[in-house]
Amino acid sequence: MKKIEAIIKPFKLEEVKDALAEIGVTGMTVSEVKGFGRQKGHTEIYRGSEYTVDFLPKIKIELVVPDKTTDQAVAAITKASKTGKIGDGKIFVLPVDSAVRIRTDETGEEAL
Amino acid sequence: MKKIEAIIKPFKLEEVKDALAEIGVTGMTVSEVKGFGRQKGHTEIYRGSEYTVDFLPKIKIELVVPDKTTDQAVAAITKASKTGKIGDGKIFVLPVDSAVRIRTDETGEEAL
Amino acid sequence: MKKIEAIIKPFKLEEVKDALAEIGVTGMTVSEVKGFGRQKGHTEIYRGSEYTVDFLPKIKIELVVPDKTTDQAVAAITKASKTGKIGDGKIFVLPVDSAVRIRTDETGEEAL
Amino acid sequence: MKRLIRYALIGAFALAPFALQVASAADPAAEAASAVTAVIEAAAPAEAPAFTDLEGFAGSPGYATFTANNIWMMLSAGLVFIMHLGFASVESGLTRSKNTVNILFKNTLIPCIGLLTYAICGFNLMYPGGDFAGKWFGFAGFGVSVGADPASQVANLTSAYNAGYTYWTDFLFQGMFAATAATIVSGAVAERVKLGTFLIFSTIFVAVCYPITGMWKWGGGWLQALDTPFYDFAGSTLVHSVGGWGALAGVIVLGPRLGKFVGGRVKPIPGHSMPLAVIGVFLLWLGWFGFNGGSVLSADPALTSLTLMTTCLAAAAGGVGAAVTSWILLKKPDLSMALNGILAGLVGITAGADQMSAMSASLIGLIAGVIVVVSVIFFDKIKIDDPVGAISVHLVCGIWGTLAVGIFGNLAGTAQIISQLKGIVSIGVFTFAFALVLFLVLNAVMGLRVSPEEETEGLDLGEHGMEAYPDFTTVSPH
Amino acid sequence: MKRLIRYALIGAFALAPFALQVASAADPAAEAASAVTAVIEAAAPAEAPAFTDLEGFAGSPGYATFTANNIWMMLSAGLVFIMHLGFASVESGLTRSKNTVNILFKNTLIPCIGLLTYAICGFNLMYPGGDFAGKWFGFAGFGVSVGADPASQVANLTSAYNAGYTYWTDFLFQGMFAATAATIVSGAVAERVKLGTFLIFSTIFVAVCYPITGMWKWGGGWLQALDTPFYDFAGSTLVHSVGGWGALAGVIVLGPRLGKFVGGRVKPIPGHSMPLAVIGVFLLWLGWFGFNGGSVLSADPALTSLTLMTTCLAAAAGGVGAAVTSWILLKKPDLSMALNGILAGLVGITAGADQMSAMSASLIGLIAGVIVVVSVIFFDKIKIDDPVGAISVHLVCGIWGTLAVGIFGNLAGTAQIISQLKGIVSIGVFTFAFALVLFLVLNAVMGLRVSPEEETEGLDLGEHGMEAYPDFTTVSPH
Amino acid sequence: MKRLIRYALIGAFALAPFALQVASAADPAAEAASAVTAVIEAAAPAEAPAFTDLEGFAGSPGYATFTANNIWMMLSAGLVFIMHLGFASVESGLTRSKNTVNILFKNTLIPCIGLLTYAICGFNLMYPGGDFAGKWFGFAGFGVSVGADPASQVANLTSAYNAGYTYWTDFLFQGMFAATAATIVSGAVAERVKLGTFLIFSTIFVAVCYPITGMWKWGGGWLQALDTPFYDFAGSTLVHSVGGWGALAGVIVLGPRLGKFVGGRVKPIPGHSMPLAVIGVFLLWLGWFGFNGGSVLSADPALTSLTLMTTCLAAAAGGVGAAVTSWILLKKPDLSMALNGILAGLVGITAGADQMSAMSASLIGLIAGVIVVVSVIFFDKIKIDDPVGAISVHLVCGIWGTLAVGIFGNLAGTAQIISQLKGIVSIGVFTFAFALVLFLVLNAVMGLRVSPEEETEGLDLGEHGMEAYPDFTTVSPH
Ligand SMILES: Nc1ncnc2c1ncn2[C@@H]1O[C@H](COP(=O)(O)OP(=O)(O)O)[C@@H](O)[C@H]1O
Ligand SMILES: Nc1ncnc2c1ncn2[C@@H]1O[C@H](COP(=O)(O)OP(=O)(O)O)[C@@H](O)[C@H]1O
Ligand SMILES: Nc1ncnc2c1ncn2[C@@H]1O[C@H](COP(=O)(O)OP(=O)(O)O)[C@@H](O)[C@H]1O
Repeated sequence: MKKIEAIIKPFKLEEVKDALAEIGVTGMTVSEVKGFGRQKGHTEIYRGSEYTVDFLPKIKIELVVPDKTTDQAVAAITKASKTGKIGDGKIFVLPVDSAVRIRTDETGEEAL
Repeated sequence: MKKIEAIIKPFKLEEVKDALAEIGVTGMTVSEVKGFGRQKGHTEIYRGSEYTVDFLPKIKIELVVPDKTTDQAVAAITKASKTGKIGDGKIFVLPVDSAVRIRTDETGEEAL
Repeated sequence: MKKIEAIIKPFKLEEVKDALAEIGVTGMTVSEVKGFGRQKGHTEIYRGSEYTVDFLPKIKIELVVPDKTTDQAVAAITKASKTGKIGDGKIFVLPVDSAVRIRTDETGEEAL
Repeated sequence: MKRLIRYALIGAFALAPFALQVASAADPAAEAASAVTAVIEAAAPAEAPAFTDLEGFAGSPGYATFTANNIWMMLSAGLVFIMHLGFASVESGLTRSKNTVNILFKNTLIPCIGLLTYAICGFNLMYPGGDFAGKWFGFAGFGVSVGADPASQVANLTSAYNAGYTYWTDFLFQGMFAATAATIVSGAVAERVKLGTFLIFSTIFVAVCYPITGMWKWGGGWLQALDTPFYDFAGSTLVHSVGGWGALAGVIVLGPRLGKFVGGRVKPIPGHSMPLAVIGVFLLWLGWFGFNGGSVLSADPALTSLTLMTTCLAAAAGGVGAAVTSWILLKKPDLSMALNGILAGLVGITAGADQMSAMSASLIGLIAGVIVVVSVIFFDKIKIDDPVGAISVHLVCGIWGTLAVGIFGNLAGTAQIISQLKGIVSIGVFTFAFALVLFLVLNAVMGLRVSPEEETEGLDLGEHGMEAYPDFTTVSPH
Repeated sequence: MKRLIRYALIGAFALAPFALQVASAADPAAEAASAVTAVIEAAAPAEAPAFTDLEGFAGSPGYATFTANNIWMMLSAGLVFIMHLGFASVESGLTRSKNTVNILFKNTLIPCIGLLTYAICGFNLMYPGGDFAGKWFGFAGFGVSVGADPASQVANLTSAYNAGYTYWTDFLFQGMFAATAATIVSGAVAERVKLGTFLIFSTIFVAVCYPITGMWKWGGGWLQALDTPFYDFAGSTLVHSVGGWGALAGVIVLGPRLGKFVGGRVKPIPGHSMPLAVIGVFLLWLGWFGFNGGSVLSADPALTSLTLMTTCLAAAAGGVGAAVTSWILLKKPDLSMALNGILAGLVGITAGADQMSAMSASLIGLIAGVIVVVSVIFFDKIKIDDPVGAISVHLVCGIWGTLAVGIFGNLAGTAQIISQLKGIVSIGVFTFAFALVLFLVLNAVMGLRVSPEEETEGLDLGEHGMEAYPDFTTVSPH
Repeated sequence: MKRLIRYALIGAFALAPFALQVASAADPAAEAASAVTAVIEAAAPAEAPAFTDLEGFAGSPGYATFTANNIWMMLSAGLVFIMHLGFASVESGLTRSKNTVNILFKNTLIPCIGLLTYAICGFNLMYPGGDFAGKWFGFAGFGVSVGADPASQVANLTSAYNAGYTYWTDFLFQGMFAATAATIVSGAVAERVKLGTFLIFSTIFVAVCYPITGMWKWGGGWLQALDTPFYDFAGSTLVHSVGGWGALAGVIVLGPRLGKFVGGRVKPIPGHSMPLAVIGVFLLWLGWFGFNGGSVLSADPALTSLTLMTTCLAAAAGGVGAAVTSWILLKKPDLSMALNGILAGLVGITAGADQMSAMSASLIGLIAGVIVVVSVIFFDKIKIDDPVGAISVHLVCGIWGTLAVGIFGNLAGTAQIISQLKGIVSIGVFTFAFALVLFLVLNAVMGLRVSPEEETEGLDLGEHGMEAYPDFTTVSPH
């Protein structure tokens, strides 16, 4: 099993979710994060003073998939979330030792 | 060392925390996430139009534990967070290379 | 490649970001989390009853770095985020299998 | 099926005005004139030339004073109206964000329902007219109207009706008042009561229960006819305690919110927005300018200005009293207690606002501020779960304020204390019994409390399928 | 360059009062007195002793009544003023947090711009004076002033000007009114309209378009001169429909928000704060005490109290009507619909608030409450994207309320219905055409809609570089 | 021990009314009647039949006018009261969510404390009566009372006291005013000042400092007795600058918030809720209807309507002025600046609101709007950290408005400018010195600033152990 962590632009979430659903991914966990990277933040002004907001809103998607689905899932996310403009984000793949479905005590790929 | 990531139902947090404390876990990090899975979202209505909220609020607990405690911790979480109803969540275990306690520069299992 | 996860005190974020930028880290992802650890929560009172808030606000920084930069990055974070007082937080290092830059389809260390 | 009944019931109130019969031209409310009429009457001297139409009245010497009086009373109606926004804000501010839509919905509909039912029957139950003087019950027929012919319009729209206001102003002012009693209940039963059931309760409560006891005193009923008449200037008992008794009955039938009392310990459930709570309390204080100031029933300069002064000093002293008490008892100054203290001071002064000196008013308010803190803690101790402190503020301080009329000010004395106790007890027993039976019946028929799942998830999703703050990340349910 | 023009234009309005010419002492607004003047005139009897200076007037018998009337009208101006906060709250509550600063900015500046332009030209366009009676257009010159000499001050600051108020009170009350029409537009075009362009639209709309059609009726123009005069007591058509037509034109030119209609389906975009929406609606209701109550143009006790009663019953019935309708149609009671229902009831009663019985008022409100729910769903169906329901509330229910004058109450009758239709259609055609052309021209010259990137990211960052809630974690843009 | 003293002090104010001595029946405030009394007096003609009791007065010809006047003044008191909610909203909106409970607590308690201290001594320090005419200081004894016998009640509760209001109305209106000065300070010292210390400062400031300088002008003191009397209609200097000087002293002693000036650069600390700030500013504008309108001290139609017109045009022009200035200087239109601009216009017109034409009022407001933007930027440059812009709005524009009386309008002239400068400087020196010494003493005795840890974590947790928004996920402290 692998854990895929994708940092994407927020308005791409729906498309990515649909793309993953299409290839049979049935579960994922999403959170709001702030990203710092090549895409520069924007300048805001408040009461006469400028300041830079370095951290931009991003969405992090985490999903654990069977080894064999990994590449397909990464490809699906890449395709669905690409705009070609700076700040599109990253996908990281991490090894997973084990998984449990709390409701049933199933473990391993059964649990996903 | 292993990293345990548990996605649970929000109102189970207190119980899980207590269960982990009981087996001697002294630290953990918690965040609010949205989950997509077999448990279907609910339908909301706003001004005459329905829409489905696919993502349900969940809590993610992250904790790094010594290898030998891993199974015990996973078991404790499973037990405390189970309701038996769909959407109870998942536990994933990931390998960890190293850990540092910032305050003391301690590393390895000392740092946990 | 390694993934570094650092849990730090919120007001240290700026300094850690600058320290990482100095050693050439160009990307990272940040989120708000709640920490439970040796540092005890505070007691709040509401309408005559006390209650303990166990979970304290922390910031989680996630960054994926090339193997060779890992130690340097961990050291930079440790230095910048240390106050010496309880609750300074932890740094965990996890193995990463692969990385993709969504915009360009670059993979591996190129993608960071 | 149940749902259908619910619609039918709610719909009925909106449609009922069709069925209104023209109320008799006889003035049902004029008899309610309080002890303060001497001065007012002087302002519209008996020897005023009779007038036969509105134009004639407009040319008469008393017209200017009457116009001024009526302005004051219309504005008082507007000020009491804004108290409903105050209640909506306080109650939603002091509860959790997952129940906010639900609370706002209740507090939005209650004044709507309250006004409509008051038009249908409440007004004529509460002010049935002189025929029912000294009685326990009276009714002047359904509907509100000034009549079509000039004579009845003169009777109802000039100082012939009342020195202080027209029939319509009277209705509006009293109607805005009425709904406040039901709103008080809503805060106490918040975060667990079923919406439909609660709306039916409120409708019956405001349409029937509140006007009946209101009639006992303000409608010229038996409490007014006591040798030493029961005194309740603007409703410490008639409005606030009535709401408070309803709240108490509701909380007893409902039980506490999940997670409030765990393992014998009180677990506070903090409200989700202190700014909302503050907005609410200030609006309530402002509204009290009309609640008490309008209860003079004219713009009489001496009495209205006295009343506003006592009202504001009592509020201020209540705020300081509660802040200091909470600071001492709880080590830290609790904002929600200071806010409750202001309301406590206001409720406390309400029964005797026109009878007190600056000194007495401050003292009544100060004591109310202390009482409310102790009371909130006490009700938590005995496991009565009242999310916003409505019972402490409105019931307990309503009783305190009613008693205070016998202790301080112009009316102080043993006979008065006894009359005050008669009023407190009789109205308390009637209202509490009425509310309790009604809650129990509704509980049996259609259920009063939402399911534990819905309560955990929040009533906003369960009852409305909406979120109050869909853009914001909220923390997990406590 | 474009930017420069924008500054120049906006700046001009603030500076223009320098260029004001003294308005003729002749009373431009007095002629606008409505059908209700009989009673008012009686209050200031014709045989009142002439006075030559303000002191003389202060000693005259009519002074007290005039003072009371003027108090009522000044307070009405204040109540209409607070409607602007109501609009700001409703509109920001029913839209997303990423556009909140933008909406608040618009709603803050519109009353400012509205008042200033009304001083410069609006007032004198709307009330050009008796010379233009029965006409389609008139203008009494730039600026507002009572003149420097005692005679013109007596003419303008006493009952010689109007039985109900001074020249300044008149200006202020009407000026507060004027800006509401522009504010109505702002809600409908929210979340995608360019700030600068919209402010220019609003300025021209409130300075020119609104006063012209206002003059047709209230300024003594041709609609007032019909055999059966068009009747619009407080502006169901003259204010609300006018705003609604502007809103409709704007929405048509702009198109829907990104993500609202996807693949032929309606995707709701929930507002970000229900408490804000509730605060707004209650403040609007309160403001309507002045909007309708002040439209009596004096404190006449019979008429003002009648008006407030009909206003409040219609609001209450509108709220109940919309709540029940949404409960039945949509299975769950929708708070935002109940809120729209209250506003619908208020808009609906506005045209005939002084002509209805309690029963008719309740019915008009109830029907408005039903209409507004159906209308909101209908506009979504035809892909007119109106984030806050402004078109349904103000245009549709404005039309309904105007028609209702011919159906219910004292004026009901076929001739009246025909006159009402004349008013509705003529004002509708003029306003819609004016607004459409203006929006199209502005669109061509400086662009009306922000870029899709800006719309996605939010107008707060794009137009202002600010966030409304920088401390809070907000969920990702929908 | 310290804590004990704190309780004792705060408690004392609530209890002190017990120790009130009956104020002399001599009218302490009537002498404060401003230059505008000619007209008012005419309204209550000298030949009015003498009356010996309240009933007699109610039958007298002047009763209607007096009643109307008193209504206006009571409502003005209510409007000034709601300014406290305005301040609470603006101040909490423009600061961070971690300090919101603290700010709300201060702004809730200040009007409470202010009213009580004004009853105890403030009123009688500010209006000590004719014996102290032309003096620098006077005191009419502790407590407020109208006396028990009919004669003193007639003296205090009829037009014998003042043509515009009763003694109680006078006290209430002035008491509501008083607390605003202390509230102004609270915004500037927000987010770092210790609660207990600040409350003690406020209490002394409002009980002693504000009434003393107030007496110099409104109490008939030396500034009123100048050959060309200092003119400050409603308190650009007496209220707003006084608050502003206190704020400046506080900020100097406290120093800037952590993180505001880092490495020589200004780091903005955005406020947490723009809707709250907007609600606050609109409520303040509304409140100014009473603040300025009530300062006419009667409902005189000419003067009150003139005053409201100038007030609203100045506010509107201030909003436009600041919006345009910020748009030009900062490239983007800054909502918080537009809001400050409205307040700046209001503060600016306050000193001469009854002396200006529409044109002058607009210009005064417009200039105030420009000034406030420049001033905010300037104070940031010189490292005076004022989170809400209180010093720029109230002190700087208070000075501007006071000077403007000598430049524009009926009183313009060199002699007037000199008198205005005398007032500005004398009151400024006294107030600044008083506040500075008081802050320094309190700093030495009990500490003025919270610890850096508490400041970082937020004063809500540190001072109150509460959170303002416990349900919401907030971003990390800046
Ligand atoms: N090394 C990294 N580790 C973790 N997250 C990263 C890293 N680099 C970038 N990110 C995340 O990806 C987002 C996009 O990266 P950025 O460099 O701005 O653009 P791009 O993806 O086009 O290269 C960042 O906002 C950040 O959240
Ligand atoms: N493959 C996955 N990877 C990451 N998170 C998952 C995955 N599957 C499920 N989850 C998380 O677990 C939660 C519960 O899963 P769900 O399928 O709804 O029910 P159950 O746990 O009973 O099987 C989801 O809401 C989601 O947050
Ligand atoms: N075993 C753990 N796994 C994950 N997070 C941890 C663990 N232990 C501590 N943390 C995180 O680190 C934070 C600080 O830890 P704590 O024990 O309070 O102080 P210290 O870092 O000084 O030892 C905690 O609030 C929690 O977020």
